[in-house]
Amino acid sequence: MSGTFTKAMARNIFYGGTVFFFLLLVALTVDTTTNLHKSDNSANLTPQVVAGKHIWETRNCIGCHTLLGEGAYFAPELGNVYPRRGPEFIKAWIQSQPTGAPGRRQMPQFHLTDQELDDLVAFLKYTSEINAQKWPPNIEG
Amino acid sequence: MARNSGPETTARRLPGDLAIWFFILAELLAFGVFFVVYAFTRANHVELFNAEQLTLDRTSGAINTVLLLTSSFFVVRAVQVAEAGFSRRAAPWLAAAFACGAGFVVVKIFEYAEKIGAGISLSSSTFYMFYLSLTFFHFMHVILGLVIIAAMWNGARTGRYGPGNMNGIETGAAYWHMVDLVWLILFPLIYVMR
Amino acid sequence: MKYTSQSVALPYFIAAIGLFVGQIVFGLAMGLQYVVGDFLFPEIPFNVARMVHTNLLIVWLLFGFMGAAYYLIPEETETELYSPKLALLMFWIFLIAGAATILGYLFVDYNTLAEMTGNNILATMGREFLEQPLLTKIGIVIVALAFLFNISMTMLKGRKTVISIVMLLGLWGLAIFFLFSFYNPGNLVKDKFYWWWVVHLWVEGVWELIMAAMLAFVLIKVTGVDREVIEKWLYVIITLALVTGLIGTGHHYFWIGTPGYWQWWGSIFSALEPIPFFAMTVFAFNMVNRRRREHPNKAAVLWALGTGVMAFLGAGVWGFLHTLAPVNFYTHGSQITAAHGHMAFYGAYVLVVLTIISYAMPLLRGRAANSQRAQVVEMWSFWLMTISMVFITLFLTAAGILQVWLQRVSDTPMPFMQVQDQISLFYWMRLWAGVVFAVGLVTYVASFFVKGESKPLITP
Amino acid sequence: MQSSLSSPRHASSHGTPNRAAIIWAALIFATMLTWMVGERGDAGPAVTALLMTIAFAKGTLIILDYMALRRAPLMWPLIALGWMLLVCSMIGLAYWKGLAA
Repeated sequence: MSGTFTKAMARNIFYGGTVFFFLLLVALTVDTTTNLHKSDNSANLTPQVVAGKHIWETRNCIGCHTLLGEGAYFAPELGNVYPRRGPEFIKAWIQSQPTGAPGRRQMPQFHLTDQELDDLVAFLKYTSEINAQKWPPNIEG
Repeated sequence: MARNSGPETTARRLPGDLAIWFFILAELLAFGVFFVVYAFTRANHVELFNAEQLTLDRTSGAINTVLLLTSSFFVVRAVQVAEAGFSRRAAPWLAAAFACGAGFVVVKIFEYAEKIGAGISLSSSTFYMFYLSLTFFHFMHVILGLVIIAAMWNGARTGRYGPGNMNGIETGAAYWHMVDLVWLILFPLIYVMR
Repeated sequence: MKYTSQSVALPYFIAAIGLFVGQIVFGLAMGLQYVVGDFLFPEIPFNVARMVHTNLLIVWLLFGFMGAAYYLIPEETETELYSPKLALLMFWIFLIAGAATILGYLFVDYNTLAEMTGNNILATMGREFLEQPLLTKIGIVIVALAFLFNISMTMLKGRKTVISIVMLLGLWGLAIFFLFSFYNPGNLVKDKFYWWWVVHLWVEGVWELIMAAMLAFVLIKVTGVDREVIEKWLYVIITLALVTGLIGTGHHYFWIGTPGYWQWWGSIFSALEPIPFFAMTVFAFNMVNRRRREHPNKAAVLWALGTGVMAFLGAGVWGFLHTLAPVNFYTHGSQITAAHGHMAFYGAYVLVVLTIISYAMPLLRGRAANSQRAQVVEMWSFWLMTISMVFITLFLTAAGILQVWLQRVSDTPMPFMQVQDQISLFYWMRLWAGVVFAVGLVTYVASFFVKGESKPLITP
Repeated sequence: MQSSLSSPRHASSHGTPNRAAIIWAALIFATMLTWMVGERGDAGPAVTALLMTIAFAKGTLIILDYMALRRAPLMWPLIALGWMLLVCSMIGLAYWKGLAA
């Protein structure tokens, strides 16, 4: 390999390139943040939805399910469970767990109150109305 | 560091530091993929792209091409002068190159201001997404290039470069020519070709 | 071992291996739950097992990184560690906090745990990989700061090599980006957006600096290639990693409510992400081929080369498979994601930690290399774990392709659970591959206890 | 630094000032050509081919002379020119595909 290859130059290019691409990421992040309200359904982000998100988190739902495709892959996608099943089915389903069917995957009983169930459903409704660029491909998630 | 010490003047030599050439290859790859993706996406939305392309200011695009080419020429002159052993005399050439690059930035800012004023953003349409993404990605390269030219200017002014020490100035020059090179495709692709 | 304070690395490495064993035990349990759904229910539901599995992975890798730093920073900077006592204290704090957290997961209801640990003051729990209680998260920050203080002070008083600088940059980045785990807005899209600033900017950003620095350190030691050469290439490789990986974050912003342009930015830049991994593989093989000495520790060389190849396959190739937005539209959140996750973590981070352990452990135990017999056992464990991981990945990929086909591509899409039943054969095969992996891990642990004539340490 | 007096052997990779100026003039002329095509609003396969050929020609001058890869080890100009050729022809292909649609 003819020509020069110095550690100092390689270092400068590393720092320059890193700063450059990090700034680019920040620039895109700024644009995303300013335009996020167009897609994030924040108009419907009520205190009840936030309370529902808290239920979602403190029951570690993400440990089995996916939400908008992120989470574990053990149980169904719930980003669109609201249009798939509707509010009453969701509440009844959560209340009737676990099924106890031998050999089948089991969901724990969380003993949620009616209020908590409503909050959780509100959160799932809000989530289903986020503009996720037409994902998932169909209602089965 | 056996730099240019051989007696044979005809030996092939990569100008500048090898490290910048890896960086340049990565950049060319990124730009190349971006260009090709643009072209194939356009093939599916020809009417949209043709219509919105007309809203771009071709003349400022052409002016910017001239500015970048001229700036590149000045950098070549700076390298030639430094190579001849006159580091300090390279400084004005680099200053001129910087001025042209800064001119590019100014023209581009006017162009962006006009588009943003018209309410156009990355999310307006596929065409504007590409127009803004590609030109902004390139725009940031111009800014980085200007920082590098300023550093080279400082080096030249303090007499750092000469036939025995061309690595810094050649490395910066190679990067700047790359910024020019991708614009040579970007301009006809996004502003002109229909 | 050239500096006595390097010996603080020893407990870190032992803890790492111990937690690794725990991680695999829970991995096997989950593998079984995939096919025998009510296994261990309701004592250890899947979500608890998974949380333990992934959190143990993160914690033992962090133990590995810290141990690696305590081992290589004194040697690189040519000075004793600033405070070995602080390092040992942090070891115990981190181990006890980590163990308490895992026990909390296992024996306390997650909601109760959240209430007990201040989640109502600042809600940070219940997000994938960041399930740790607030107290644990704060503990991690404190341990990380004390660790970074210790390492940075060591470096300030010693020689500043490229390897130590890159290692330190990576570790500082790790600590800084972890701070985003404290940001959990009610807006789910924002939550997810910045969640990736921890997860992606860790594993496809700053962790790659740590990994490259660790690999470069071992390569210098086992090949004897000139430091200048290795350090220049180190810079080039990490430049490529960050140039592609930073904007590559966009491949997580396709379907979570973020603007559509991320599909383009994310696809284009993450499509280039295999390049640094490929460069790392070429680099590792190149350096070994140009070696100037025959290091007695053959096993360490094998782990190092394995890191290059498996990181390229797992992170590079399997990442590329589903990184383009039109493909990811169908594969997002399927078993293909799981396949990629397994091989990428194993190839890049598990192997690099095992590489440094393989190199440093004999030295910490007062010998240049283990006995021939011990090394043979260790190399067997490499092949058992690596090959079984390849099969785990292949079976999950097959499961994923079938899942995507039945549930998402087909004109008559099937419900999730029905599809899971259809692909259970692949889950069974994955489980058996996992059993082989566990056998490999037992072999690995056993290799530390194999007797035989070890190579004596010759102090230069 | 002193040694530089006694070593005028530095292989000049960067041509002469005149050559650089002539190339600059050619590049500007080519840019004007592209701009004129745009102002006239010409379109079609021939125009696409013309514009991509102009871009390729300009790129070649930059790569070989300004970047000074003409005197670099053969691999480098080949990679750069290969990139240019590949990108220009892929773009041409995509435009041709756009015509058919």
